[in-house]
Amino acid sequence: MVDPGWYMALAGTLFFIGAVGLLLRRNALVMFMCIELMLNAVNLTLITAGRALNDLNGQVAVFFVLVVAAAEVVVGLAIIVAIFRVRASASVDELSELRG
Amino acid sequence: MVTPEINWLAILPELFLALGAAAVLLVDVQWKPRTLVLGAVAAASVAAAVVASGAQWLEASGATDASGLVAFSGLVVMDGFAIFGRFALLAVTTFGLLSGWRYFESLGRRGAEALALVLLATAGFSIMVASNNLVMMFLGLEAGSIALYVLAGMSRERARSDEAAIKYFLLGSFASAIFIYGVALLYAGTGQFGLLEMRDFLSDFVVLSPAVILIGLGLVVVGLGFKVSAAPFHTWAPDVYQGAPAGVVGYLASVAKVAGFVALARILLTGLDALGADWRPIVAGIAALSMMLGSILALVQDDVRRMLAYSGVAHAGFIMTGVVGGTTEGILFYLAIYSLQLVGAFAVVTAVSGADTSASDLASYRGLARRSPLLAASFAVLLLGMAGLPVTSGFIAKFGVFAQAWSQGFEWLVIVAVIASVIAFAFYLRIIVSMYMDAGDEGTVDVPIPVRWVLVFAVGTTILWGVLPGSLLSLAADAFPL
Amino acid sequence: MTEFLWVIIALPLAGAVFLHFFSRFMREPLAGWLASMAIGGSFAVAVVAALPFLSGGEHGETLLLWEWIPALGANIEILWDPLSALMTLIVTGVGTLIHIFAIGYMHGDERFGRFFTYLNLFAASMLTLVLAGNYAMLFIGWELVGLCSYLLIGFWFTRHAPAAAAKKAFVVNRIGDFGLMVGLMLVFTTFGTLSYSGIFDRAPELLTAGTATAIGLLFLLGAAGKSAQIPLYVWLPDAMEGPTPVSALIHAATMVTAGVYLITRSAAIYDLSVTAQVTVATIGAATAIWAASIAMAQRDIKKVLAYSTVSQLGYMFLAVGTTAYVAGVFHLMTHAFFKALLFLGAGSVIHAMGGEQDMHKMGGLRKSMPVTAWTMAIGTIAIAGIPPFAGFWSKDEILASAFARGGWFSLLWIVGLITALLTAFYMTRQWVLVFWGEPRWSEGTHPHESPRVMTFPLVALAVLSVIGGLLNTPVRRTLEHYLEPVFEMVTLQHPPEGLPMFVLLAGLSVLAALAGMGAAFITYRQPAENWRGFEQGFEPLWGTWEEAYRVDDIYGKLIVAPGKKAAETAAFAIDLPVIDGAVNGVARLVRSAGDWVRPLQTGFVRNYGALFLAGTVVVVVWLVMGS
Amino acid sequence: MVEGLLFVVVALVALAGAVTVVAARNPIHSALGLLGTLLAMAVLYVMQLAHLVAAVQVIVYAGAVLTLFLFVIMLIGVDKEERREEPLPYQRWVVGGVSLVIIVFAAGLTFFGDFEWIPAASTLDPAATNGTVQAVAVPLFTDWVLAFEATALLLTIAAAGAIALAHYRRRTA
Amino acid sequence: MLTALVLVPVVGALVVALTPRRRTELHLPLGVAVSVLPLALAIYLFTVFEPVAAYQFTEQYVWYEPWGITWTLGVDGISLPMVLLTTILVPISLAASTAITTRTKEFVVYTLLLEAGMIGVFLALDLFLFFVFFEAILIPMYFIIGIWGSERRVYAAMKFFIYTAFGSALMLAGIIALAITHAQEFGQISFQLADLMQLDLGVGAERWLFAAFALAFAIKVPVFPLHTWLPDAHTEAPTAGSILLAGVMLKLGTYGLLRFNLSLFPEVSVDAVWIMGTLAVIGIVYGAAVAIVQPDLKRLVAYSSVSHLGFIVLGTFALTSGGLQGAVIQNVNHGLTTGALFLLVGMIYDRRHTKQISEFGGLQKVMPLYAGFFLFMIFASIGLPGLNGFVGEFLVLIGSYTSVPALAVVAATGVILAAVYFLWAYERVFTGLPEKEENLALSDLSAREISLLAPMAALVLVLGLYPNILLDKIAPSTEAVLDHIEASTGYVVPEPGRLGDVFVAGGD
Repeated sequence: MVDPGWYMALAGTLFFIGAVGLLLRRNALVMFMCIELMLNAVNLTLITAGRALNDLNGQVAVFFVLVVAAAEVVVGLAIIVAIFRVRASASVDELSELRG
Repeated sequence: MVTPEINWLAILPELFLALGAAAVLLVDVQWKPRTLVLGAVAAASVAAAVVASGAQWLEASGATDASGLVAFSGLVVMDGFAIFGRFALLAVTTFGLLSGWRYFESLGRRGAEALALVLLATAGFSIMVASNNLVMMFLGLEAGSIALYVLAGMSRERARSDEAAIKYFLLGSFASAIFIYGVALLYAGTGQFGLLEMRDFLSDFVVLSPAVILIGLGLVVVGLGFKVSAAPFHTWAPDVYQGAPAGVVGYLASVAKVAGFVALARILLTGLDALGADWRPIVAGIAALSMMLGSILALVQDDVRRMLAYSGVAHAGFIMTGVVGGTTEGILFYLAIYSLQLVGAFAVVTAVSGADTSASDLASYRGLARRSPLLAASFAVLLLGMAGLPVTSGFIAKFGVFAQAWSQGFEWLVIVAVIASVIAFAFYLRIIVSMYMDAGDEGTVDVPIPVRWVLVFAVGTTILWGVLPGSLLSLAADAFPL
Repeated sequence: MTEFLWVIIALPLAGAVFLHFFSRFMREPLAGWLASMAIGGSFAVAVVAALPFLSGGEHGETLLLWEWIPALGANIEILWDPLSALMTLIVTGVGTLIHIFAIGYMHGDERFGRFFTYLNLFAASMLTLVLAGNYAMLFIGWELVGLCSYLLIGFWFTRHAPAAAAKKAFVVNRIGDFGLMVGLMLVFTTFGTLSYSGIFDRAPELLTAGTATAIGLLFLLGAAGKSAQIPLYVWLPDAMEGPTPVSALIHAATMVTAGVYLITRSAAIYDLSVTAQVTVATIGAATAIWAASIAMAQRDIKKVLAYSTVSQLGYMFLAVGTTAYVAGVFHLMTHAFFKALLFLGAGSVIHAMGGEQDMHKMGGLRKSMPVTAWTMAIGTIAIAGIPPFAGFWSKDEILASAFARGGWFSLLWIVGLITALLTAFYMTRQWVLVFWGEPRWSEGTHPHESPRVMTFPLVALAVLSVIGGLLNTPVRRTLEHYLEPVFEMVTLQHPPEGLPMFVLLAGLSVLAALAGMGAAFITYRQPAENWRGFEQGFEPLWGTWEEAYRVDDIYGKLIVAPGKKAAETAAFAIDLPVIDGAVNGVARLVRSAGDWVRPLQTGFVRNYGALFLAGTVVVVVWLVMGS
Repeated sequence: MVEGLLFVVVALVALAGAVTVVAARNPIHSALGLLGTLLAMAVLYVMQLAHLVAAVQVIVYAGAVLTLFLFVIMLIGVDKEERREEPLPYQRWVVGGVSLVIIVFAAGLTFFGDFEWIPAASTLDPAATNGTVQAVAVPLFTDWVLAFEATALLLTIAAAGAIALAHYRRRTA
Repeated sequence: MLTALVLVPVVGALVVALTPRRRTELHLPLGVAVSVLPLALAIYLFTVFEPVAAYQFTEQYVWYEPWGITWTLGVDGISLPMVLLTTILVPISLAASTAITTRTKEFVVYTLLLEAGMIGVFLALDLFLFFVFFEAILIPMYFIIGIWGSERRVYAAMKFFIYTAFGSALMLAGIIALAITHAQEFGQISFQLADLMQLDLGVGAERWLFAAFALAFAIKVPVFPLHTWLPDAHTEAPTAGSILLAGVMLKLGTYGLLRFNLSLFPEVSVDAVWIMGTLAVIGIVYGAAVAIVQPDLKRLVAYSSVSHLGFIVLGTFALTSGGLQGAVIQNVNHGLTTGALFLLVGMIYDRRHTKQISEFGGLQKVMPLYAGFFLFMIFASIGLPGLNGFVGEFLVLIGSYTSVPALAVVAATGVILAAVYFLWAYERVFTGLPEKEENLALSDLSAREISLLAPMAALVLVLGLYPNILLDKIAPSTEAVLDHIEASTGYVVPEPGRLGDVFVAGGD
């Protein structure tokens, strides 16, 4: 029987990796994958906590996070594609006209 | 076998908005009518939503015990706080649509989608302000935000609009992830998603090692701090305000602030009220940083929209001061009047620099007082209102939040706040200077009729509630969360 | 009767107001006559009102007109007692004559009417000063006469010299007023009021010697300003830039004696402080001889008279300092007569010489203008102090009193004696240079006797200068008897008793006078080159005298220049760069703070994210640590 | 014991996948890394009796989402490799610093602070959280029904948004 | 009644705002006509005002009950003269503004709003209301300076606004603190001056609050060294702006010090006597010294204001009957004389479009009337007895001598310096023969200008000769302030005269 703490820790680590990745990669797509990573970590947390608390709501919540993730994917990719159409690049570093 | 408890009244407004959106899309597909028709449909749905909220208001004010106002097994509530917030949202939506009307027309066929997205976003945020459950809140938040990402990216001025969209989207999703992780941790700590339940839990049990709860709290605050563009989570605001099409910026900016703050206040003042001693200093810190950073940065801007964005950061700080103060009347009043002023200000921007552009250089306001005295005058009033000078509602609002923060023992925060507001005077006055005191090019500015309505209302309320704040203040005072 | 006293002030005031608005519609002499009638009228009233005092013993009374500043016990009220009555008579009497004289003198001046407006205004102010029933009202008059002197000195404002002189006069007077003001503060703090009645009666019980000295010295500063005593006399000679009647009225007969009046009026205070008395007397004596020495070498006919006035005022200060108040007032009166006479005479001469004031360019005028010549001769004898002329009695009483007081004062007596000699010399020198010897006129001048309107006052004043002295002789002390009620509470210094003593002292001073006159007459009746040689014989002393010890330059270097420097430093080295700089500095600081933070907004979304994450971490850590 | 071993292995897979996402230069590899993590997640869910969620995870994520990703990657071009060096000044330093703080903080919290992930945890009752379809469906359609409806709103927005964005590109591109 | 006094100008402003923009010739006359109404009201108020200490004609309407903010107006001997002054100066400054030809409508509107605000400040007895007016008047004045000012107008306007706003910002914090303290002590929040005067704050808190208020007012006055906004604002502002700035707005500071600092923080006020007094005296001497060498006529007058207001502050903190009465009446006097001086400078500026002293010379020859008025006002300002300036200064000096002798003596030197800078300026501007030919062509005062100056001159004279018309209304109120201080502290007002009985305190 594995202590829930380990699951939580794993989730936390994944979340952390995702966050760092988001900041280090400049390809919009990969950045976006990192966000998915973070959301997955959240899901793991929810399930683990729910289990430890003998509460199903954790699992239910995961559904909604999933849906949100899906919706984000749709719009996000749409934006990325749209941009790519114009400047044939997915690097966010090239989008830095607005500043100051 | 349990059955879901349904309370239609509780979600009627959102329902109307969503239906309105659907109607717009379908009508558009079916008959391809003039945008005006779609506008009428949208207006109808908003009006219906207003009526529904009114019904809720009656229900809420008539309610003898709180339980009647909790719907859908605690997912949403119909308390005054939610209703007041929703009214603010609807007002902002109405005026946002009016002031951006030209833009929606200019979109041609895509006007339908834009309109639908606006309605849907409002629906999403309206769920957010009403939701008493963190996951529900998250859904509303996401619904609204995603719609806003798209709206930000729907401009002809591709380059800047794209940039605004992608920045807003990436940072927004990042913030959402952080927010929901915070929710997850709160759940881990308290075992609850529902705010009321969470409050009971925290008041009933003493958590021996509350670290996880605190972390969750922090992440939630950060996530919402992003939505309301509080420093240091404000970085998206200037770029988006400047890059997004002028026609929707006013809506986009204020609707996010209203929803974000109502949600934040609800979480902190109901769910985590017990932890006030923990979060008050943090929120105060964020508030101070936002006010100072916002004012100072706005001082050095040459683009009106960026200026307004940074001033928005400062205002986020002021409202946060109200959150520290902890009485809803300050927060809600401030939110209401500020969001109106903001929409009004952007209405002016659209009138001056065109609806679908990101050109809003300060220079283009030179001598506006000669070209269009009324426009200049109303802009001046709105700016002075934001600056918080007496006889405008802004002063009452600032005074309210200051007084409450002071009575909570945050004297230092109030000192910072007043100094920040003095710095803020400087850049509001800069705009007034170029409108009134610089000789500018001749010619006249034609102000679209709907924009005029917006201005009349915004300016009118700014002055009215500056002189006789009682009416709105008492409403706000009664609109406390359950 | 007394309730009509306000008329005395009101008449000239009304005259001034009336003329101010309507003189421009009048043809020339009318304004002058109106003005003269106004002041003449108040003279008449004064005479009538003064009658009860002649019998003596009358204390007089105070007539309240209206409340002014109740908090200071300062009201507009008229004190009518022998002293103020006498002053009023002098002011209005001499004033009237000078008004009349001015009608002729100012003939043809484009601002003829305006001139008389000012003259009347001055009369009113001077009367306010002398009739005041409290120090505050006295101060009104005190300042208003200053104003009038400012206006009248600068009457010919289109030339720079008069304008500058006027300003100098007012500013220097202000320095004196500063003393007077502080004195009044002290008085008020001590007595809780400024009204004479509230002060003098209780002076002995309320005043410590120290306070009395302080007040005395502060008043002395004020008096020194008004009455041109060391160190503030410098404005008076420049004041000669004004029209001659002004010099006669303001800077000889009346205004400059205000200081003497102030001290006399405050006798009750000075009575309590010997230090103050000694200081006053010493200042007086010093001024007397100092100014006299300068007068010796002046070439400008009016400058001579100016310095002589300063010197004579010095005598009066010596008198009041010796507490021989009667003598002081007595000399004040006689001096008013003969000095006014001399000034008017000088005016008449200048008038005749077409504006020429340099005595070296005159001479032999007695033939062409006899009346002026002989009246001025009388004036000269009077001031020189030859019995039985007016000057003798008053000056001799002063010297005698000083001698009688003894101690330090006997030294002052000697100084006075020497001054008498000098006085006699320079006055005679002046008369001889102007009226004797051969003409040294610059060509084109055709001197002629002045019109009646000018000579009549001369004659009148001449008569007064002859008989005026008989008012108070060792034999019949009418004036002293008359003033007794005023000074009954203070110790008066009297000349030594007994005829022999009188003869001795008088003899000495007469001797000095005669010596001076003789020397001057003998020297200056000779042709010019001779007396020029004589004057050169006294170099460098003579030159120093002629340049008035260069006091103006010294003041300029010591006070004016550094002051201006300081002001400039304050304005351009402190105010703008430092104080204002600090203000703008703060503003700039805030702005530049904005510029420093601005780079945070790099425009790179990933930077934003990093900042975002950092912020998050801070918040979380703070939260967890904080709990 | 077995479970423990399994956890370790799966956790390592998940982490490896995550690291790949972040580190891989080629988007494709990142996507594959993500796939690995997603599947590992599913396993972890199962280990915690969240059967339905695990299934959905595999279907929605590994199925739909990731396919979409790959599709877009293809669209944009596979060969878009990212160079290693960081163009932005300080970015790595900042991120490194922040990460360090986080790690130190986490470590401190775990080893020195009395940190509990789930302070309110009670003794496990597997029956209560056995995420069978039925078990999950009950709350999902009773207590959470409104949330469930709200997802409809969300998806509508996603659809409308996507259309709006694509829509206008077509007419202006 | 008082509410009407505040609202009439507002209504007037609206009326003017509704007139067509093109009809420029209408606006000024209309404005003057409107601004005469408050004057009439004020005069009526003056006639019916009872010379007693209490506030009169008080009106109170609840504004927003939960916050305890009310619309409370009242007038007493301290505020009455200020109201009169305001209502007198506004019509004059409006009528003097014929030089303003662009956007006349806005100008009139701003001026009228300004008037409403200023009257409100003087009448407000509720600190919240007071602050509202205090802050609100910045806006119209900002526009007046910024739109119709001369070259560096924007800079000056900005500086004026931000500087003064900064001061009042801290005061706002102070006001909040007071109200909340009241809530803690008496259970419900209140901004009423009367209520807040009952508070006993700890000395520490009182210090801070005093500082906050004093800073706000000291900037407004302005007290050295916070004065540098004033020369810029005065110099750049249009004539009307300068008149109202110098005439009324500066008085907001002195009035505030007298009305609020003394009443609310008596303890600290007593302690602060020397600090404030010293600053005031420095201001007197320093302002005068700086004025001497100013090359710009308007700047010179501005610095003279710094000097003169020093007297008022000194009198206020002398804490004696004389001092306070002097301070109050000196407010009026300075308003009249300096206002008139700015008016005069404005008149010459309209003719020559320069204010540089060096540009003039010999003007008395070409415009004798103008010179006459100028000299008159100069002497009033120098403090010539018989004119108003003297009454105030003399009261202040003598009053302060009883409590702070040393300061009073130093302050008295200001009287000398005043003569120096004004008479020297007069000499350079008016005497001699006019050399510059553009000066030769100057026309003397017109009937209109005379009609503006004459009433001020008359007032100057009346107040100089019979100040009692004001003093006996002022005295009771100032005495009341002193009584309050004595009652709430150990301080004893020094009675001049070792026999108190002879001392006649004005009024009571």
